[in-house]
Amino acid sequence: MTVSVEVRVQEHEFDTGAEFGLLRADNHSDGATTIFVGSVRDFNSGDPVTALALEYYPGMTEKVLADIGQRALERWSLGRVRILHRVGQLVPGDDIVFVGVTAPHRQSALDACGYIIDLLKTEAPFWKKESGSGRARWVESRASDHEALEKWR
Amino acid sequence: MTVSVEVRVQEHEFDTGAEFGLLRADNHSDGATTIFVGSVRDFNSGDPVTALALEYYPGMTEKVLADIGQRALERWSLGRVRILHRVGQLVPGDDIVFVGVTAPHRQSALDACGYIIDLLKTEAPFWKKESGSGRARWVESRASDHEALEKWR
Amino acid sequence: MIRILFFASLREELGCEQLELPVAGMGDISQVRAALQQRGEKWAVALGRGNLQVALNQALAGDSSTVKAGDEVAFFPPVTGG
Amino acid sequence: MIRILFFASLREELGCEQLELPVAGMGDISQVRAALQQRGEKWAVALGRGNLQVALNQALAGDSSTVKAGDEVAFFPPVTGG
Repeated sequence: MTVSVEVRVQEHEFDTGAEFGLLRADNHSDGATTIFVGSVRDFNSGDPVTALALEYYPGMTEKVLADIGQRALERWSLGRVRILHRVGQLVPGDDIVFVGVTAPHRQSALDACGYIIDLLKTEAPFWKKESGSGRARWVESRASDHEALEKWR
Repeated sequence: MTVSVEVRVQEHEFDTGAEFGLLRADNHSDGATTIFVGSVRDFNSGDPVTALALEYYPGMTEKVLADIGQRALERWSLGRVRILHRVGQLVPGDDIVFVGVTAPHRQSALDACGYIIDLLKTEAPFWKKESGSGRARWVESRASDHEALEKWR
Repeated sequence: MIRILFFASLREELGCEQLELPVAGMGDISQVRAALQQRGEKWAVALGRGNLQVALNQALAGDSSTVKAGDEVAFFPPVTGG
Repeated sequence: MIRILFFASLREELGCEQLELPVAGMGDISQVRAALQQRGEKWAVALGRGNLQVALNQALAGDSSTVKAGDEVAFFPPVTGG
């Protein structure tokens, strides 16, 4: 099996079960699969959220995601990496991001999954605008997301 | 949403997409879902594997899994924890174990998922017998699985 | 009586899945183990292994755990699930 | 010409999604930024923010990155995906 990185940015929903199937199909050498899915919460920093608009930078966003996946492949012994991200109009409960990693061993799959989502949070050009309580506001970047990178230095 | 731990030991296959759906259903407070799936590899320690038989201790195994899930709930702020494990006859490519965790924040979900699978590997009474190259052998426990526990002390 | 269970490679090695022992003279797990080891060379060797684990009433236990009538004691090799 | 893009809150603040600037006098990103800031008070403030990020041809860049005709330069606030 050849190692691979697949990335996709899309408006429509993704199907986590189907994506899991693609990570596993004809893959008998990787004993470990790790998936992270991020979803829209109904509260953020104490404020109710009723809708979320996601903007991105077509072209650059896909390149950054592919680059993050590639850096994970160089750092751990992995099989397949899949990174999906939704853009456009979302509501609470909707899934925003999918990170899936397969590896021969579990620690690599777990670490690489955490690494990819940490890098995506700080490097990939996506911006969220939340609506709730009758007003819309751009989400501020979090210091904690930058601090999370410390463990990968 | 109330926190919960669900565990299941079963002979039949599980459906990762459906299990993901159960973790997410009516769960708008948890922004993060992490899944780990362990699968039967076609090689182990350099030897080909054509089949795997999984034995367990009915009663105790379920208690240990529930206890591991409960300890994860006490250690991190989590929503739902699901731990499934197959027993009986498996072949390469089959999924053996599913660990799913939801949490308000991603690091808790990722850490708890790794914690649960590390504890399951060393504490839950399951035993594997591999077949391949015309002979069957009980799988030996790995020192690396015990070393992996160090990070949770 | 105390109910004794054996799992995996230990079960195969002993050719025994479960048995019952009278509780008389059994104060703790170490005495249960010693009684089992009396059953012959095969039992003495298999139950003497240092890496063997013991559960009392479906919870991990040690040699000094106290046993009483109706208890379930299980011996098994290191676990290999996941 | 150099093509300039603005995203998210910066795009809204400027009321501008993209524009083109003649390359004359533009050696690096800092000069592109300075030229944009000349467009008025709103532009001076918005493009003067310390946390603004810049990409040159769809890769993160710094103030000293060299620009040339046909390049795409993007300014945007800190990212908040995932």
